[in-house]
Amino acid sequence: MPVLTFHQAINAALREEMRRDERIMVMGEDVGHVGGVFRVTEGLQQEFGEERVVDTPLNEIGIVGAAIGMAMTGIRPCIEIQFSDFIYPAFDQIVNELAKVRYRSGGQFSAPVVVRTPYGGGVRGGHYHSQSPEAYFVHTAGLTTVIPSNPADAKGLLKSAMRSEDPVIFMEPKRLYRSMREEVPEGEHLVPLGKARIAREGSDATLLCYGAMVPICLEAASRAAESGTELEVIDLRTLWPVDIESILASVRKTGRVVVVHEAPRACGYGAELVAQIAERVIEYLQAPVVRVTGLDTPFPYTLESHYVPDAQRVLTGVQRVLKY
Amino acid sequence: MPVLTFHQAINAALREEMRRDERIMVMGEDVGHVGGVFRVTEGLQQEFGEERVVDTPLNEIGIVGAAIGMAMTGIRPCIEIQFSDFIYPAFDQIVNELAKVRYRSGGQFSAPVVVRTPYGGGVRGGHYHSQSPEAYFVHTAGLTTVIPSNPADAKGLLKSAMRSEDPVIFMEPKRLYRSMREEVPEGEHLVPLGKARIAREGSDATLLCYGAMVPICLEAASRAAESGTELEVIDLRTLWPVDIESILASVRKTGRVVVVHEAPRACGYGAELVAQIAERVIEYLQAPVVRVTGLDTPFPYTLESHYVPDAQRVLTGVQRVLKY
Amino acid sequence: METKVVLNPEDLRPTSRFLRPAHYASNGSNGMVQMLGNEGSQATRQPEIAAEDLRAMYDWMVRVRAFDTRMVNLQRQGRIAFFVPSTGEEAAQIGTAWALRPEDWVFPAYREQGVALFRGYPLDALICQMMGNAQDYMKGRQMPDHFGTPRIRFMAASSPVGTQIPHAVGGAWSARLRREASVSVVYFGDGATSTGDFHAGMTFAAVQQLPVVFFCKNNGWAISLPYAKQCRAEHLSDKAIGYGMPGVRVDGNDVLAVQAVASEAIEWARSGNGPVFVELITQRMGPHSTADDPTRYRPNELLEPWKQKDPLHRFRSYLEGRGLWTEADETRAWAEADARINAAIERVEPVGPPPLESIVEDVYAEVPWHLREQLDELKREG
Amino acid sequence: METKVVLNPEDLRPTSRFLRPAHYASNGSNGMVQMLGNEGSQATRQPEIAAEDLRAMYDWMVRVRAFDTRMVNLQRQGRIAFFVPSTGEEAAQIGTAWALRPEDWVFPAYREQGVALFRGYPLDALICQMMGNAQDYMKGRQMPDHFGTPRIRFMAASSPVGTQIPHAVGGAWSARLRREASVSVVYFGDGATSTGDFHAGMTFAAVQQLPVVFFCKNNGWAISLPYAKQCRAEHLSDKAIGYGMPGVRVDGNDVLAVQAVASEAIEWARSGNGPVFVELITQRMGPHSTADDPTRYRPNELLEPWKQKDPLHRFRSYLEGRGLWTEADETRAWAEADARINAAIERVEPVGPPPLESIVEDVYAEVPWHLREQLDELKREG
Ligand SMILES: Cc1ncc(C[n+]2csc(CCOP(=O)(O)OP(=O)(O)O)c2C)c(N)n1
Ligand SMILES: Cc1ncc(C[n+]2csc(CCOP(=O)(O)OP(=O)(O)O)c2C)c(N)n1
Ligand SMILES: [Mg+2]
Ligand SMILES: [Mg+2]
Repeated sequence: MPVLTFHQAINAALREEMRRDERIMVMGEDVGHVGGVFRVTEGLQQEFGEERVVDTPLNEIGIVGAAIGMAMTGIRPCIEIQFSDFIYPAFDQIVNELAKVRYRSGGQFSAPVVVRTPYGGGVRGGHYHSQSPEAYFVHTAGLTTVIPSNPADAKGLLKSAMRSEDPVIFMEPKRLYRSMREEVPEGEHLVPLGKARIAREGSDATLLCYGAMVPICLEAASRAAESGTELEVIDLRTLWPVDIESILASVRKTGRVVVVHEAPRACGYGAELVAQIAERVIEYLQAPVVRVTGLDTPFPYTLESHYVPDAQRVLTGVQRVLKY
Repeated sequence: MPVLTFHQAINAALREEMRRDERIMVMGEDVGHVGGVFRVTEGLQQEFGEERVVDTPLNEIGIVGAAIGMAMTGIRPCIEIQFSDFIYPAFDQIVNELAKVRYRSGGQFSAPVVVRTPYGGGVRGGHYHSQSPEAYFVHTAGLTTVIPSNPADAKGLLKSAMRSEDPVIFMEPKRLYRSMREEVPEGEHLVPLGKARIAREGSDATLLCYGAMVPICLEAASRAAESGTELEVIDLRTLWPVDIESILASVRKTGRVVVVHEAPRACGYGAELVAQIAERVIEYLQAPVVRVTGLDTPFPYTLESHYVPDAQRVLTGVQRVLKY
Repeated sequence: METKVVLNPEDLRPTSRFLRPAHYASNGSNGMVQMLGNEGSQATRQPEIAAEDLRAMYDWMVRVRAFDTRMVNLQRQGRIAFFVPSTGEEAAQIGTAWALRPEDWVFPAYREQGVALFRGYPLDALICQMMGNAQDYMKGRQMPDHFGTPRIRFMAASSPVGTQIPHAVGGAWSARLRREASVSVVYFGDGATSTGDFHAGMTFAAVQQLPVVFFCKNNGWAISLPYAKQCRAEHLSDKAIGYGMPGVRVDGNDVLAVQAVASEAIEWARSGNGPVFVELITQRMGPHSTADDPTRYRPNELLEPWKQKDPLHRFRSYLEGRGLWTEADETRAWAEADARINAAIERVEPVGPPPLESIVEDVYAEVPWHLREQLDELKREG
Repeated sequence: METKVVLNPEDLRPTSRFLRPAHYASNGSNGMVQMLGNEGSQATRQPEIAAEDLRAMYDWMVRVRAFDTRMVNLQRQGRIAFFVPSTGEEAAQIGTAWALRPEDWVFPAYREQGVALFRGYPLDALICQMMGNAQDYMKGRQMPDHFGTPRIRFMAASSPVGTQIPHAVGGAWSARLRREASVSVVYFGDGATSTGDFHAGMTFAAVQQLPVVFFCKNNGWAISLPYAKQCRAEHLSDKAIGYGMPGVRVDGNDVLAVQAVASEAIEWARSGNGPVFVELITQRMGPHSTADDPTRYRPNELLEPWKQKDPLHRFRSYLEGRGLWTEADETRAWAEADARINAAIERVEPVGPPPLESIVEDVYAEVPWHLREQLDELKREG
């Protein structure tokens, strides 16, 4: 198996799917000629031509809006929003259109668009190159929200997303683009949407996480193991509709849960996890679920390292559930 | 005290504040000459002139964006988005600009804008005239989100919002505009932001609600009282930053909680309430908190009455916490 | 009766200069294309449309007006909850729809019932949509007038103003990618030209030179907002210049001019010449919707001249002048239209609401676990 | 040396016809205003600017270039994390800034360091912003180049492209409401003209006839996207027509032309004539940012002609031609600029990061309970 970085794995998924399915086209700002500001789409225009890999004008409404029109009429657009911080101009197209086309037309039309977008901190990007807006999409009925945490999953999940009949918001942890390399299966490697992954087994407490927080949680788990605490790390992969069974199984086993994300806390995705757990398996809980998250502030620049959870903060959270 | 409908109470607040503070201006689609599609701003242009009460072109980016520019330079805009379903074109201006101006400028600039917008179901409006997008705003650091449930509060909260130094998203339950009338104090009636209200005292269970769900919860409480169950109804009024003390006090007293909102459930505001309660007073809980909410679907048209919680659904939720 | 043709004969040829960007780009305040005179005067130059087709065109305009009138009526009687009338805009609808081929795609706003009917949206299904019942193609999920179906390549409308504009651009783009010789056309109002979606759509279409035609029905109002408060440019067609796209103004109450311009624009786009912006000058004769009271903002005097320019009246005069229409035809056309509508109402009014289960369908291709649960909850609670 | 003035003397009078909408609206491809010839040729007609001021103008352009060069350097050394250079855009910055009054408001993008410095943004504070340290007015909350302060009526920039455009419109509107005779000016790039925010800002400004000037620095690129893929119109200034606003094109590398057009546009707006759109034709000589490698998309040949048109070079030739600038002046200007910058860096580099507490400040006017708690948590955890 070839060893690929995160961004190469995504590139491979795009390339393979475009070879497999003529209906797929890619567009976004700077994705064509230079292959994207993160070079994720590098070489695609060279291989598939300017018609299928398009550099668009600077307007996210147009990118998402045109993709919806394409998808309703038989094309499969996989579009890039350069940073998830810049997805909001297209929010109306996403929330009122993309997510609702199928429902409002009584199932007559659908809009299978994949919206790829890098998210999260770790690149000294400040307010506008570091945000984690996943909760907005989870709250929007009709969308599937996916966040991979490693190259192999990135490839397998993106391939599944590109074959989905529903619109998928596919958020990529940009800090891992180049910092993470691993073996990635070649060819038909599909990771199903809606299935979580046990990234590490353990019985003392459960860490629920996704994307860039998975390596952080794994690091925390290794450190905890040194002092004999066995943490189970669940990589959710699909945030919504979430794999509730995997979560519940782990909670039933450990009875202690820490939810970790870098997005702000209030009405964040962690809140939904806490609520789901409380509603379904409260009787198994031996401590209140702890949320280790970004702050309810805009994303800072210089103090970024205090904002984004690290292994230390995760372990403090773990202490709180263990010592309750 | 004069008896006013909900929409008249808001009109009174606008009128009084505009008389008091010359810096205030009102703008939005159709708010001037005809006084808004719900007639909430009726008569304002006649009294304050076309300069201070402005009919804008059909572009929400422009309404919010111009308001930010005004607010940063000394004007106090109180703008209307015709339906909260149409606020998303301005989402970037709200999330990336309005909410972050103060933080990103190190406190040098601020944008005290009030964004008034009717929300919610009950008017046979289907997908695009019925949405309840409050969770998006609660998740956005820097915003204060307020939803009144009755004419007197509407007046008092709006007046406070218009005097706030921070941007306020002020959501108005449109189904109550004309259906609710009550005595509203004249003149300097200020209801502080960030303070909940006990709408009805009770000791068996707590209903946490706001806006159009408050009368529904009160109806449920009356019906429950007939069979001897005393429900406490907390009208949150300010969703964020929320009055956590009032919530906790009630939970400590009743130990049983039902959260009610018409917005979709996943990552909805109810999830945050469940999480806050679980984190702070789980030891007082005698049953998992139950969420009675809208469905995780777009808002339907013909089946609307099944989508929006009514007293019956609230009571079913109450049964679940009581019988746990 | 005085006759006049403003349109140059040269202008009716498929790729005539009137659609050349240079012509329009350099002439922002160019005249409005007109074939029928005002108030029923005649066009000397006959359109290239067979007599039978001209009669059918008028017949369609009658049907649309009859439908409109009847639906407003149903709303007043509380039999439907809401309606968006298009009275006054029949020529703009039938003239443009006439120019389309079946393989073309229509991206409508909410005021295009006539276009839908003309393309073959079944009358029964349309009324089911107004009623939101179980036989509505939309499954009763949207307010009246938000309908569509792939059977006639007519997209399902939504309410947010302007969002369909980039969709149409995507539709045209898709056609090009799929090597389909179709054109996408999009309908929207004067108000919609202010939206970010309009700007996005125009920019993308022009840069990509896509086969899309923008039909902007300038009916003078965005609810209560008059044109002057929406746009400072003299004409909406001036906007095309800034996108490097040809822009045309046409008398939207003149079905022959609309048909001529629309055909030319559509075939121009189909031939690979890129997009065209067409401003159809008309007037919304009724309220914005049945929830609106236009007397609060629109002086009656303003409507008077427009009543003279009624699109049905003008076209009927023309047909009568050519001996193609009689009083008897008129009586029959209305009677048939009304009868058809009444029969349809009778058929569909008894249809019940969609089943409760449908509330969680079509959010995703398959109903996911949490929606199955939520449906179960509903059933228990209800 | 050949001399030429393209600008008509008539055009320099405050409300000359060159800003009349009719003139521009009917002439979308009008010429570009120019005073300095290319490659250092002279203007015969002297600008209405005192010799000392002309020297100062050039001196400022040197300072901006020196700052730019030094910051790119600091970034390469890892002493700042990022930088957005404006080399090549000095005339567009100093020419426009020169035309402003202190009471005017500036709504910048991220490439306007020169405008800020010229208006009096302290050099120390600017470098503190690049370093994100405790003495940064922004409290280290934003990436380099996202600075601002009310002290000089220069708004705090954000990254989303175009969002400042409607803000500027609001600023101008606010001035009118407050009866302040100020003008708001907004800077943005060619790429920004595609955004919905641009469309909103232009529409609102025109309809309301507000005192706002739109300075669009067309530097040919939006990161890797060349003009032709951004916009199909021949010129960005053509866009003004569709909003019913005067649009002017000016040689953005000609500081005299920029100053003349900017002054006229600003005073036109100040006098209540409404907004003006000014397209400044220039070229981004460096990368989009220090994170960008332009050799991947911009052929070097393309830059060659622009090197000849370097704004400093052209203006210096002009000054030399008039005997207003010598080699010694040149040496002194650069030495002083560099010395100033070096001294500032030395002063501010030791400043530490902002205190941890500041992370929760300024989200709201007062720190609310949940942020106090979150700070406490951080302190416990860290
Ligand atoms: C984004 C958005 N903002 C506001 C509204 C409320 N609204 C519905 S129709 C309308 C006016 C539309 O005017 P125009 O585009 O001219 O179309 P017309 O109704 O005249 O056919 C407005 C403001 C909306 N539907 N969508
Ligand atoms: C809304 C939005 N989309 C995308 C980006 C990413 N981005 C940053 S700068 C830029 C290009 C801007 O080009 P232009 O407006 O011409 O300004 P220039 O950088 O050339 O000065 C892009 C696409 C962004 N900042 N904001
Ligand atoms: Mg209209
Ligand atoms: Mg540029």
